[in-house]
Amino acid sequence: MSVITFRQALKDALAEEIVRDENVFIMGEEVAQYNGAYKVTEGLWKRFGDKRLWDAPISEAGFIGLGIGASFLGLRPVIEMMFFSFVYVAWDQAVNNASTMRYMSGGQINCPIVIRGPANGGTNVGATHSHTPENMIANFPGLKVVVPSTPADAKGLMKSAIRDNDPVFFMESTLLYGNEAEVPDDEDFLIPLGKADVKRPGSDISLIAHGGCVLAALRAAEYLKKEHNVDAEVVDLRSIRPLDKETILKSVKKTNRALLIEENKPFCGVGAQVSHTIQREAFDYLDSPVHRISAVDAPAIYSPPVEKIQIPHAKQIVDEVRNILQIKA
Amino acid sequence: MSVITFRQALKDALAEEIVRDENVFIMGEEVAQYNGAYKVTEGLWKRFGDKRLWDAPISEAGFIGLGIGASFLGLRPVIEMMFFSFVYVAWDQAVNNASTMRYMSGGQINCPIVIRGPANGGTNVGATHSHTPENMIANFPGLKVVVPSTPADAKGLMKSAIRDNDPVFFMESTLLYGNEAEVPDDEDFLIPLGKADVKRPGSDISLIAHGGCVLAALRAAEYLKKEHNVDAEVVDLRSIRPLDKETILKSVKKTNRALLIEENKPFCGVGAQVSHTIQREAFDYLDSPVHRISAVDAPAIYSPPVEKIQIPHAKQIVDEVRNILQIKA
Amino acid sequence: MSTEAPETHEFNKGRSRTLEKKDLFEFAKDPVNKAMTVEEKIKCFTDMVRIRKFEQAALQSYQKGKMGGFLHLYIGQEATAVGTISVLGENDHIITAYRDHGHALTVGMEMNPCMAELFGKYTGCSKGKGGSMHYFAPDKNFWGGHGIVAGQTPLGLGLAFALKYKGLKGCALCYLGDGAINQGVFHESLNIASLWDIPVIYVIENNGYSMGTSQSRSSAFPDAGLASRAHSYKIEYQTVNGENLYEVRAKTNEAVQRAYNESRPTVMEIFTYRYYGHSIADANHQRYRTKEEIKHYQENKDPINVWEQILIEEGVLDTDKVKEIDKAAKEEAKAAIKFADESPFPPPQSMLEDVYHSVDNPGTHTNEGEIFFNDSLPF
Amino acid sequence: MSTEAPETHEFNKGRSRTLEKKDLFEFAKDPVNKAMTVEEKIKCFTDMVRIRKFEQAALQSYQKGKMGGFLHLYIGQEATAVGTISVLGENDHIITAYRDHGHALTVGMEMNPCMAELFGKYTGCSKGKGGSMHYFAPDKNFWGGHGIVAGQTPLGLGLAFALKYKGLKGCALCYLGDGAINQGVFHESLNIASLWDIPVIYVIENNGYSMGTSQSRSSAFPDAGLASRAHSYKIEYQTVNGENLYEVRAKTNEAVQRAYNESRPTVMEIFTYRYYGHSIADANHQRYRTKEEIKHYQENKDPINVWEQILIEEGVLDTDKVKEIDKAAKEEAKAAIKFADESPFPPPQSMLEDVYHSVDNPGTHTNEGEIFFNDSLPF
Ligand SMILES: Cc1ncc(C[n+]2csc(CCOP(=O)(O)OP(=O)(O)O)c2C)c(N)n1
Ligand SMILES: Cc1ncc(C[n+]2csc(CCOP(=O)(O)OP(=O)(O)O)c2C)c(N)n1
Ligand SMILES: [Mg+2]
Ligand SMILES: [Mg+2]
Repeated sequence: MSVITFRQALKDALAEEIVRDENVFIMGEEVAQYNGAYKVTEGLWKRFGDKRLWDAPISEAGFIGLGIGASFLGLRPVIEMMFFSFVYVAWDQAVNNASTMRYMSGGQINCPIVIRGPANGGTNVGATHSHTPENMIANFPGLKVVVPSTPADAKGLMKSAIRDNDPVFFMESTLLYGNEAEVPDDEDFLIPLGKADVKRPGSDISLIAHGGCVLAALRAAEYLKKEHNVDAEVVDLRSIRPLDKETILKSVKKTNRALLIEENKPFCGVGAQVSHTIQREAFDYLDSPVHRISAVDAPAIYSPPVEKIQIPHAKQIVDEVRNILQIKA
Repeated sequence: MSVITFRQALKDALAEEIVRDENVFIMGEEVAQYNGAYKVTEGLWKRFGDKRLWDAPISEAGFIGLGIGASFLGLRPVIEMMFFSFVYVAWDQAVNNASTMRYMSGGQINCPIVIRGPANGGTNVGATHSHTPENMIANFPGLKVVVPSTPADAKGLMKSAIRDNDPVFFMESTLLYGNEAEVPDDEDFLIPLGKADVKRPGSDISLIAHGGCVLAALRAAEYLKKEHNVDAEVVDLRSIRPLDKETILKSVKKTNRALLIEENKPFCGVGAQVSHTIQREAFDYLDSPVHRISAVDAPAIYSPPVEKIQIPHAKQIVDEVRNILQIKA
Repeated sequence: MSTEAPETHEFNKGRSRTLEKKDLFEFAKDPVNKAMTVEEKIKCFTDMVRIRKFEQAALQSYQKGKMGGFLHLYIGQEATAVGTISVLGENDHIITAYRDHGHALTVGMEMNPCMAELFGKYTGCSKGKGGSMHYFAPDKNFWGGHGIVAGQTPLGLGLAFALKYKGLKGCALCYLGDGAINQGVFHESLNIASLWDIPVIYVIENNGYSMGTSQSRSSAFPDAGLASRAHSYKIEYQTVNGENLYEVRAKTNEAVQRAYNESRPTVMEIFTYRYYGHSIADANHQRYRTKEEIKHYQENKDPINVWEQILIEEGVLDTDKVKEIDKAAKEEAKAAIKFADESPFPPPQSMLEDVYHSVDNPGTHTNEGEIFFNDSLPF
Repeated sequence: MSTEAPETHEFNKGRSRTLEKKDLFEFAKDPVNKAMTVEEKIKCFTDMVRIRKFEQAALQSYQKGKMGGFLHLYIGQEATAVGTISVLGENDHIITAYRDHGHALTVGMEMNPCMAELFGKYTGCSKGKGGSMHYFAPDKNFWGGHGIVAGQTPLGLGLAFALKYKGLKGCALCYLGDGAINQGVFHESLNIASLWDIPVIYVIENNGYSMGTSQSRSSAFPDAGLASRAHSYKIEYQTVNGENLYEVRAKTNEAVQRAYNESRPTVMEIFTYRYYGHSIADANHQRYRTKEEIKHYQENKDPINVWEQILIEEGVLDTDKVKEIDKAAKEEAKAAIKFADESPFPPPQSMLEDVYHSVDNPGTHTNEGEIFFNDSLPF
């Protein structure tokens, strides 16, 4: 164990997998000589050179497609999106080609590619740069989607993603990169895709979240305990597809109440899917409807103080829990 | 009133709006001289000429972007996607540019564009051509999404969509184009966006669907009445965003049971959103969980007899209703 | 202002400059052609005939309602697939668009699984999951079969990238149409190919039309034609008469050698023509082109006739041998129809196979949880 | 194989051929320049100075933590926006990328709302919703301010299309960077522009870098440079020394006249240079270029100095007048900071305004039902 940042954990995972498998390479804008726009790949070009790190032109459709084609021949591309929002200019390659090749070839092809990068708002970069498309990408059978919230999860999931033989979309957050925590050093430290993690056990209500919202949920849980003696269980989905239904249902069947927290916009966000699943499979356990907090349903606003409010935050979670449990001031 | 096909109803709406407003024009692949791949624009080029009908190169991102830019200056482009799946090569233009321009300009811009075309499976054109992205598009605040199921709805909604000052994605089905029904001739026959339609009143269960699935639901409802004396209410959403929550909730509060039917793939499909809304706002009225039938969760298969099974069909709906109402054979 | 190139024949109006009709043997002396054995020459002829017979049989079955969706026929363009692929070596890879039957048969896929795929049968080359547009044979270096126009162009780049990455001497041939060149991703691919010296060869099969749109209505281009877009990226390009197999082979080989020796890309524009509509759905294709035009190409530029003529003049073939090859191909196609007809459809459960490698190969992945989200299944 | 163009100076290594340093007055005699009044010449100078002072003030405020997100400075490139826009008429429209402050001020947007936008204030030109990358002023024919690289290129095509559709004599100027040319949508736009004779002018502001990537590492190009990609589409192109306002104006006017009179597009490649990093976040920009290189451009190719020199030689300006203009611009910027500082932030409810025209204008639409899907609101 050593205490490192989320960024360092990702970098370690990338470096270890590059060393472990000669077919792993990293491609993206500014990932090599510039050390990455958010420094996730810092030092890797110096260490591994031109063959393993590729500075690409601003042609996302071109180099994501290149990665998919290269993966047919057994390479394991890790493609960085400087912002995940930029995957939209490569959408057909990323979702249509990556998700259908295996199927349309009757299983003759597989596509071991990882597409990674930050997908979050809250940094005042405006509406076009702040998308969180995990819900849309997970809509495609054939694709896998991972959204870690801690350094250890980031490392364990990145290593599993790179070793996975299916396309994995790995969504990070610029707001998490600097966070520090203990991370196993073991070079075979793998966290399975599709395994949620109960980040805080509790009995009164299930707070179910992924990515940055997990931290907001944990802050809210601490406050609820202190101020209202409410014991909230915080479930970190970690992986969106595959999804750990079992852990979700187990938690809700215990607490009988669920609040879903997501940075997705509400319409058909991940929360909608989880909500349907819960009411469908734990209906008789629910003491109240499944509630949901999503980003305020508008494009991401620039204005820094207002964008703070647009994205789910601890106070909002506390208020919603009090409203669910009918706790007066 | 006259009895015409879904295709004719669309064509009439387009022609009437072209005549009504000199700013309306149609652009897409093969829409003019070739009369449209699915003949929705048949005869319009002959009638209205080069200025109003534009045969575009195979550059969806280019001509959708062109349409958005032209709409800034007050034109009202109606852009045809030969298949709606092709919007993926233009995804950034279609969802990112169209949805954020008004917002990022502080309301100085609006974007009166319609993007229309068939979005359906069931015609054995394979996984890449059979997408139904209404759930994804409706995820974007700033966009509107319409999915008619009958000729009259197609006409009334198309006319409203063209007159709308926001971007409207209008999703059709190649399997519906040939269907005939009565359609008002009135040149100002408009159906509001965001208004669902109860296509069949009933009291025992609410079948909520959109697009082609509405017809499967109606067939199932007839059978359920005949064979099991079950009175199913069929709610046709017609519009996905805006969404007619009121009609949905009214129906469910009456029947106390809901089965959602959609051609979307299940993960974060439209059904997930509707399911969440119902359990959230009609929780105490529900006698059983909200059930959902989506397309089988795999890329669209080519094999004709198997693809038939992949998409929601009447027998499957009947079986699911019997299972909800616990009707034994 | 007109975007038309100078024409050499009225039917080439608005098309890239098609080269003047030349001595059929001009390229016979090219090393790659001189080295051809009699067997190889006959195999090229046989391959072209097999493509035509296969598709004629498929067309009949389509009309009998044996299949669904699209059927894009390659008939008229056979020398492009056969000529280009016939010069390739073991480390060379192929990827094309939806008009893929010709390429598939040329790389060695058999008629039975190809025909069964059209019928949507479980014995099809893609188990009935892909259909006409989506043939694949990775074991034969054939990577499809792609329905989204130009969607294959960066994939072909990636195949060639992988060869370079692995230090293999090889190239990737990536085919696209004259309409496909207007998809932006093709340009992104060209820039990357040149920037990184990637041994990819883009073959523009210019049959003059993208569906009902003639070249001059879909593309702005200088007199040098569509291939000259390569120049913007410092990529070598060449134009080819697609009816002459010798010429196709010679110019393809030049590009292949460039890929092998300099790891440089090439763009080839091959002038060809499709006799049938864009797909079977395109019944009115005589509204955007005349009977006479079609006849002109069939009579003057039919790749099979031209090659037959060459081989007969060379004494490699005679009319009996031609008849024999014809007959054999017809029978092979007929047998394939029978095979397809008698094969079973995929079982409904197979719908959920081949979606994820991790699901199809239990125990090989660190995966848990639910990966399919069907509330219920219709089977 | 190298993609570098012949250099004229070590610091131009790998860049498009920058033209030999010429007589500053070479383009002075061009009609569009000869026709300039003293006031117009001074206005161009003042506009460039105002851009620089505005951004220097913005930079200071950024460092004081007054704003968030990105801040892409235009300093060093001023003659491009000012020179090109200064020749335009009332039916001409402008659209650019995220490095948009210079264009915004040149079209006549005021410093106050521009600065307030950076501060995220409700008084900002986009009500605090857009930020630095998203300035808009439709009333001044300015359509943004776009953050997605090359995302504006088809929008500019659409603006020009609308002019042609409406029968107006005008054009659209669409700016993009040397890195942006590698987005496919730009190529789709070029083909359509040429095919349909659309009066759009693409201005490639070639400042030598896309973030930390030099031109030769992001683009393959022939000696004729990046603009020559236009030739593939039969589009006229030209290269321009961006430090000389006379040259920028003369060559822009040529393109504008082509748009007016022939309704034909043009691609311009303007050689320029940014003095600061890609954005404020790009602190280490001296790791991909040297101090000396930056100094070289500042000393030899600074657009404001060059224009000052020209106007002083012409007797239009003297040092006192220059000081005065400087001072006025500084004070204007200072006042804008004050205005921005004292302005209110947008009220939280405004988050849900300006999403839909139908919501902002009740009664104008046949819309019903729910259009926002917030289960609850945090305000
Ligand atoms: C992105 C996309 N847009 C449109 C289509 C529909 N489409 C299929 S083939 C085709 C014409 C392509 O013509 P060309 O590239 O010349 O190839 P050819 O059919 O002549 O072989 C079109 C428009 C598609 N499949 N994908
Ligand atoms: C599609 C997309 N990819 C990547 C980015 C991130 N990005 C913003 S600006 C930029 C560099 C652009 O360089 P250039 O076009 O030369 O313009 P300049 O910044 O030099 O003015 C990049 C990579 C983006 N905004 N959009
Ligand atoms: Mg063609
Ligand atoms: Mg630049």
